[in-house]
Amino acid sequence: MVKVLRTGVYICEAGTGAAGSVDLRMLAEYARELPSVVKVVECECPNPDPVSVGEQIRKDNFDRVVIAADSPGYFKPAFARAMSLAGKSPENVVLASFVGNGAGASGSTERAKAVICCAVSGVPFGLAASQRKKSVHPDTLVIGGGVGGIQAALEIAGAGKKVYMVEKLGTIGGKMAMFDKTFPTLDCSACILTPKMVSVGQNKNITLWTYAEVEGVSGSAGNYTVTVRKRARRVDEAACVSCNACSKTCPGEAPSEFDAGICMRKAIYIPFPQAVPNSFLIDEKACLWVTSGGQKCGTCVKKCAKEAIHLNARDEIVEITVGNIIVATGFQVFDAVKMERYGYGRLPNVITALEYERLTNASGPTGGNIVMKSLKYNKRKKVDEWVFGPDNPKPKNVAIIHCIGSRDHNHNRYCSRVCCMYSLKFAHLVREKLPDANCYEFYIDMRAYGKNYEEFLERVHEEGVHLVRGRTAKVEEADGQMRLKGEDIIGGKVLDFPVDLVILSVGLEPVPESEQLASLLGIARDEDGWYAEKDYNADPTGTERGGIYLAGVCQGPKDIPDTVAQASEVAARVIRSILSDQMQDSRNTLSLADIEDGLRRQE
Amino acid sequence: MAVRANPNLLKQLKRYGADDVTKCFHCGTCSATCPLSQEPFLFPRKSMRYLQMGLGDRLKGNLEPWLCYYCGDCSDQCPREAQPGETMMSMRRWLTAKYDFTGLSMLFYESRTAEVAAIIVVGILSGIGFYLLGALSGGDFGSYPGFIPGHNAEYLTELGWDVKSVVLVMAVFVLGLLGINVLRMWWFTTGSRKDLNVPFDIYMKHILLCPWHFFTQKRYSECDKKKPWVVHIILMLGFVALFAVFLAHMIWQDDTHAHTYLGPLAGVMLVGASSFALSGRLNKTEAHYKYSHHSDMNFLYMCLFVGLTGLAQHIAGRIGCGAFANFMYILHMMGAVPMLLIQLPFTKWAHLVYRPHAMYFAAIQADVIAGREGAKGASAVPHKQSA
Amino acid sequence: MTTECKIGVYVCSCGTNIGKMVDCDAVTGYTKNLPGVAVCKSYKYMCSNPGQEMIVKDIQRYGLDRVVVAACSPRMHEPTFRAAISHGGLNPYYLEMANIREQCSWVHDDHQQATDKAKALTCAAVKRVPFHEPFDMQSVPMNSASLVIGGGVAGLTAALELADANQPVYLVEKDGKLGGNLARIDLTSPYLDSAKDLLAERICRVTKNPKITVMLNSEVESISGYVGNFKAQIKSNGEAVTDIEIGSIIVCTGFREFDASKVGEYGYGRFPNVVTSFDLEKMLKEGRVVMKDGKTPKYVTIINCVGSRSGKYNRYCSRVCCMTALKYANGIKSAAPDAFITNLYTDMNAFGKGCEDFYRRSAERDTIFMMFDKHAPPTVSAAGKGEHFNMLVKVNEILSGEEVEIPADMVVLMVGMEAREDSMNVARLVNISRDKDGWFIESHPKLDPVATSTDGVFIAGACASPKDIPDTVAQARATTARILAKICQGEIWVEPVYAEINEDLCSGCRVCNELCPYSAIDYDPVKKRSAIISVMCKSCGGCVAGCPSGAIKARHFTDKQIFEQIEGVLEWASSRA
Amino acid sequence: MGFEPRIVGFLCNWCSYTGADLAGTSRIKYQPNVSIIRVMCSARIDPTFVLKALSMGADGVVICGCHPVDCHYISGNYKAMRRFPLLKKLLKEFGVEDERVRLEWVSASEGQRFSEVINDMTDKIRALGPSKIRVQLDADKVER
Amino acid sequence: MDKKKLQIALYWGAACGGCDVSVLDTNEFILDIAAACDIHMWPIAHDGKYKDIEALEDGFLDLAMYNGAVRNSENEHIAHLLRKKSKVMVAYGSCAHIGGIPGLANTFTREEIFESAYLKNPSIQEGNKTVPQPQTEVDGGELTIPAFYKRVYKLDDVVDVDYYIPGCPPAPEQCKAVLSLIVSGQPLPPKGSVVGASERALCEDCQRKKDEKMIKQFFRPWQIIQDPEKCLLEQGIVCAGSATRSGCGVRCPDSNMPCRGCYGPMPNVVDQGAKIISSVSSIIDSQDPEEIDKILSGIHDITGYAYRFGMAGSLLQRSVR
Repeated sequence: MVKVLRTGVYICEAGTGAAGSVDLRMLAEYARELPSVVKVVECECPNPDPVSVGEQIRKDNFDRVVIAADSPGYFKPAFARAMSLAGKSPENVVLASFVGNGAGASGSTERAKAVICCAVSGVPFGLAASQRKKSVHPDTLVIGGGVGGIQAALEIAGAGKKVYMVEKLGTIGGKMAMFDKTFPTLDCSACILTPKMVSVGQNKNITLWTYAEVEGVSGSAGNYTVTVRKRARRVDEAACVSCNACSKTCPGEAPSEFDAGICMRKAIYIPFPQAVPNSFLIDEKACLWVTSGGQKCGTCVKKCAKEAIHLNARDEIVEITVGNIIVATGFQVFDAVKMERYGYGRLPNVITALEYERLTNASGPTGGNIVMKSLKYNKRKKVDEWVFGPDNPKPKNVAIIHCIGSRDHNHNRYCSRVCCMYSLKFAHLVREKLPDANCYEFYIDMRAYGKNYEEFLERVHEEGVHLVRGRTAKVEEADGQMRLKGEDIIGGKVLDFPVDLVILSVGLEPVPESEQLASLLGIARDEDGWYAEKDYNADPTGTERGGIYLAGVCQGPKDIPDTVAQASEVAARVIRSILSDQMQDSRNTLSLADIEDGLRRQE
Repeated sequence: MAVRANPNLLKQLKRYGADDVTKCFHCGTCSATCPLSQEPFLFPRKSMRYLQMGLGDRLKGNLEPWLCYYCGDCSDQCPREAQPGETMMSMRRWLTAKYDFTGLSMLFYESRTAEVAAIIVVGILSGIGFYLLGALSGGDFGSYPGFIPGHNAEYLTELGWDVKSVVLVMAVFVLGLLGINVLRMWWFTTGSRKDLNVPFDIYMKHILLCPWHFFTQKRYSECDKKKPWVVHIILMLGFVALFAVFLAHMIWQDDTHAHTYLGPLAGVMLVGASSFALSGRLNKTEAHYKYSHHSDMNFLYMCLFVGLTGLAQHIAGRIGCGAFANFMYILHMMGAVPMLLIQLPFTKWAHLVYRPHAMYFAAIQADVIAGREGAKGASAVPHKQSA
Repeated sequence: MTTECKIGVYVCSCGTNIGKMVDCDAVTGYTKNLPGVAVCKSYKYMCSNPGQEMIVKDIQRYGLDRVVVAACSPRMHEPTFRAAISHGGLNPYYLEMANIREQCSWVHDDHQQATDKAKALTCAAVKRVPFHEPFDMQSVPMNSASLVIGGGVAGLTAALELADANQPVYLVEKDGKLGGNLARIDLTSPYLDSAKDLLAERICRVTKNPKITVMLNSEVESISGYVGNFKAQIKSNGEAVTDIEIGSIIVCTGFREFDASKVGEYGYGRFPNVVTSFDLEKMLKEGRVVMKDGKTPKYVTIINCVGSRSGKYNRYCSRVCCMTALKYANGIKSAAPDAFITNLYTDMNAFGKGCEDFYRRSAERDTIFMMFDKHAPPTVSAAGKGEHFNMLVKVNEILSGEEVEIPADMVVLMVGMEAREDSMNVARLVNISRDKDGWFIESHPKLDPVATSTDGVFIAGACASPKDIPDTVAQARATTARILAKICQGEIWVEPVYAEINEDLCSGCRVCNELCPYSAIDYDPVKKRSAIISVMCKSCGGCVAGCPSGAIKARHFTDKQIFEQIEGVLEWASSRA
Repeated sequence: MGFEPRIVGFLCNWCSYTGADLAGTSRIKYQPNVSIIRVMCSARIDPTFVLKALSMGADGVVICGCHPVDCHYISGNYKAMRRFPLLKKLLKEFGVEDERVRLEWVSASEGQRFSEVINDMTDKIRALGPSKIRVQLDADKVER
Repeated sequence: MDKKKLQIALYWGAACGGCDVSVLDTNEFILDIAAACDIHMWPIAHDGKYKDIEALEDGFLDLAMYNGAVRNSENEHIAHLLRKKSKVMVAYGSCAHIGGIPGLANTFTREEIFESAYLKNPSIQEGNKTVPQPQTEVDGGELTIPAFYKRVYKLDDVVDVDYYIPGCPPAPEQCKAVLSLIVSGQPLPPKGSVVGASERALCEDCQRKKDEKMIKQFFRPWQIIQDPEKCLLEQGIVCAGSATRSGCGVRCPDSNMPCRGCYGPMPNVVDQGAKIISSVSSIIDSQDPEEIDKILSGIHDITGYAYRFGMAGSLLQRSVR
């Protein structure tokens, strides 16, 4: 016969930030009724003293202690010490973590009760909180056509299963397609990505809808009905041969999204030459025909020998049924205008990381020459504009400033994880392409944590890049010369020196649509706006909702290998569910009674 | 020379208001943002570093906290909400306590009760004193300004008391205290530093900086934000004006001009500036008003109190409410004396002495260092780390 | 051979894309007379339906057995035309494309020269195509069982993932219990969740799952075969040998910790109260954060990057230590609330979700962080007599520029991760490579981080490079994606374009063996011949060019085909000369 | 018309051929003297191909592969990198001018670079004049 | 003459004579040949005159074995003559097969060779500028010597060849085997075949142990003490064995010398030298261009390694300088 362990439950109020919605009083009442619980202690101290807690344990003769809190791990060592001081086994300190087990959101008191219940029974929450199995529709929807989405779609299609891929823009490829080189190997982004893009386009198991958006989701795990709006490209994808005849005469212009806005594209355009689908589309905001209500222009139609252009095409709404949904919506970069002191948007030669990627990319508007902007007369608008040109003067001093919008409580608190390394890559490219230029990196912590990253850091350092610890404070212009002010912490100086080109290593942010999509899908977002995973350690790509998974940066900043690994992971889970034709239902539908049931089954 | 890290300094400084300093992760934004932070005095980051690590000696010999006027830009821009501006403020409080050899300053700063109690005790004592002074000199509590000592000086002289000598005793006491503390400050920051070895002529060269900074607060005006400077200078000029009124009253016995015009003006300045600052602090309107130590609040309350009672005394006197004017006068003195005896030498107000001296010493140090290092380029380029 | 072929040549003018610069009629006129050409036509859009139908009809009408399409890049439309001729009844590999758009009409501006070049390219295709051979997609069976080497969190996760998909798994663990390095850990960073719960759940599910055969105290003795068809011998408890057949192998052998006693300056082993992170983990778990004399430490210094980011030891960053150090700072704060905790770091790697917050929270709890240059690490020495603490840590603190002495009762060394001492054996066993630090090398560091150059062998977790738990779990599951995909297909399909060794010509010199990055070349020591495992070949052709005996053939890129192409592009030119 | 060199290009499928295609899609002009033969990887390029092209009358041969570390096949380009210097040594013995045979790294995004390589090579060979190999081999048959 | 006997002729072109000796080296088998054949010409053993051959009917000879390369007009003349008079023409030995050692002269022009042999040679008396001329006027008459060609040809460059027997010289056993076959009257292999050699490379017969190959440094044979059990290439010695037909009996590697490639390229190989450089450089163990260059600097005289025997038979055949 197993000895009943006298259990003391400590409900700690301190640090109950996110779970402020948990009713601690009700929780205490509930806990008191649980078997083997001899006492519930409500503990307010943020730093309980092990000695006094130990005395209490000895007094009450607890054999086991359950710490229930938002993040009870903060108190665990104190309790372990208290147990050992009281002569009890420190092994018997059990954590009941609200946040770790999904009791951070609303309706959390019930969940918190379940968490305590599991902890008191000594059963991991994940085991008890298992859901009913449901059968699975074999098709899958992938939202987002960046490298994460591509990887996931190809893996699933490789298993012979049908995949729908919905991409917001006119081409798949995402941000990675814009990059020049990838760190730390410096291999060319296009070389490794475009073959995958082409495979997506050619795979018969993948239905690719670009320029499309998810408009509605209904149903439940294993069987979701999704409404997709296929926005009118106005150019027939199948017929277009990307001959470029149409865009030559097109009068409409807009900043090129693919070139991060550093040059213009036409209203009828192909995002980039290797776009998949390799077809033009019309930007209705810039198209004269559309904006004039069909009154003006329309020259492109005449130019198209394949008669592929249908200016009056309409959006199409399609409805599909899928068993699994993979969210791989990626990120947008921080809007550097918000940090006024760096002068982005005001000073022409302060540019963001993505702009630099295009600037240094051989297929970018300057053919890969790193140059400064110069004033050029725009005939159409009849104004002087600051633009990049392949033959513009080259900068002599280039400053790269890390952590723009990241690690900053005024903006995004989190670290964007990739900026240090991409900044080092930028510096390397500066040194490589402009051997005479000085290149400065201003950083706070150099986060070179991945495989071969540290080696890359040292290589860049050896190449003569000045690594300056200290994020700079401001960029100012006087007499046509930009000056940068910052502290060189290790050198013990305040710097004030001339720079010609400033690259802001902007952080990663959730895409603006993420809020809407989260509510469509019924999944949670964390306080920074990233989609919330089900369990940080155990289930970094799952959501509380069954059959909906996260891949890549939409769950939190990530570099390419980590994104790809996650994408393969979710693909694995999708294939698994289809193969076994069963999947767990959404966890957020579990009631306390369900979990108590589950506990009984475990025992 | 190696220095020893000390965990207690941080604990101590927390009592002076440095609550957030551990949040700082040293990105350098603050030092570079600050227009006042120039070589060889780079702050606030480095001072914060000393504080985090508990390098008390480094901090004690540090002039940098005084070079900061707390415009709050650094706190606004700090990515970690480590409140560098407030930390500098705390360090000024701590330094004031350190300079004070009596230990009273430390007591007042570390204990709100102690400061309040001291103010109340001195206030009550001085209230009783001034009442007695007025009453004993035969002043009629209903007549104004007749009740006020000095308006019937003859009687006092007969008593063997001279108001001037009372004032003189007080002044010697306060100035003596401050003088000793300034000397201590000099010793901590400049005198004891063997590496400096300042020649006498450099001391003379910059001596005028002290009054210059005292009166103009020129340096405050160099902050990017100008409003705090304006508020501060109004407050400061209010005190100067009051002091002028006082001097005029005491030395030249000229009551009419000073009292009629300058007094009310000073009162209005004082009341205006201090109530602006107080409301700012209560509503936490600006970065430098977000965090208030009890010494800040006490000082502002006292300023407001002294200003308001002074004004009330004046107006009441004008409209002929003599008793009320005299009552206000007593209250006024109950505020003014503790300010002079407690806050001026020991707490918040002491900065009026330390800050100009800090500018002075800083100029001396900068001069010495610049002279030693020769013509070092002004616009520094980042140094290169060892690979 | 040439004369036997009936070649159909189709020149696309791609609207005006080609036609504007290249005189397509001149190209057809020239091509028509080349030997073997049965029909030659020009059309506006070959890729359009009518264009494709034209080819299909011609195949039947003229009895064509080879087709050349001179149009855009084969990267664009080769699949299209392959499908078309296959529809017409020809083997899809009987097609050859001449790229006269991207590499001709679009890049030149002289009509005559562009037309000449188009002729040359078409001629090359016409000369090459008779030597094309027919191929069919090939397949080998896929054994649905998998072998997971290593029973840590990665191994458990991977095994569960496969078993939940109803596939048999053999989980081989060297130790007597499951859990690996994670079993030594109490709390996880940055949310301080219980590692025990995480592991207990997994171990429980693994042991209960009938699809998983757990083999404790076991090691893989030998492995042979190739993707989908491996055979392995498992030795359990030092003797019993089990033979298993599996289709895939997942290697998750994890890491070992750096040996802190290598770093003399830190006095590990010399001072009793210098402990490693793993020692402290145990102390925290057992609730005895005390010094050797039983007293509670008043000063604790945590030193990061022990053995990592170092010129002397390991160059790389171990990725998890910073957050683990913060975990310890919080743990010590909790267990010994009065302790003064300093953390000496080089760069604070708080890059993961929630990590930056954790860093700040730790700072708010009065952990004092001091930064040192990674090339000038701190030193630990005994405290002087009469001091109230027992050690002094000296560090050149670079944020203040001061030499700082830190009193310490306990020093915690955050030891980095290293490749396991047996990683070389494992690498040999499963035929994968290791980098200079001993970590297993992935197939592609960016786009294929869990596959290896050997098909069917996957790596997950910290055996490939230091990794935290979420990344390990993600990788572990990721490995199963391709395994499950192949199981779904039931067999492994191989592109027929691969290299093959002509056994009659191979003399077993073994020059090619090292040339294959995918270990697809297998040497048979008995027959003294090398052979290519076609399923593993990725058709780069490196071995073909390297084979001194000319015994290796690159299917669809044979020497002969390329010689013909060379002659083709030059023939037209030389006839002009 | 003056001398127009005939250049044979061997391009790897994943980087350089794609890069050459990109030059096309980007309409970057270059001289029409190069004819491209696609191979899967620069490792496939047997020195025999180069000799064959020269003996068939090519005035120049250019081999293009992925930049080091970029190889689609992990290390194929290193094989080309190793073979090339030995081939060049051999060609020197045969009296083939240095400019006639080149190894260049061209990535999939370097359409511009590809065109520059071709233009540069064409210009240099044009200045050098026609290759004598084919002419002499033909002449050798007639005149001993 | 017994018509039943095979009518054969052997000729020695631009060669060292080793090939002729190799036929002698079949020892007592030579008696069987003599019994089975009528030998019309065999410079080392039988005194046949050109005019005797010229006198034969076309196609009279059953077999002509030509050894040596074609260096001068006399070589070519006899090659044509023998071709005309014989049913089967065999290129015997490396020189006839692929140019052989004489072929290496194709690295130089005729003028360079003359200069070196007749003008700059230390044995030439100072001032002597005598250079051989095809025609020389002597006492009103004209003397001719065979014209020295501007390059060396292999035999099939000038005449149609039916079979090739490679080797420098061909191994006597191989010679014996081929001759036995012909004498036996069994059906002959298809025209153009290489006979008397294996279809596989020398490594097939080489008994040294072979492993995976990665080379960090190249050596010449005398620079290291060899491991007699281990593949020479693995030891850094450039051995052409893997690119060369076997059939020689592994004479060189068995004597601790690397194979030089005299048996010529493998059946599928167009250019033996290209294959040698391709394979040898493929297995260099480095990814760093500078290190690769350093390693390659250990290979001296690349032409000598790649084309010791095969230059005239290679794709480029000759230097174009």
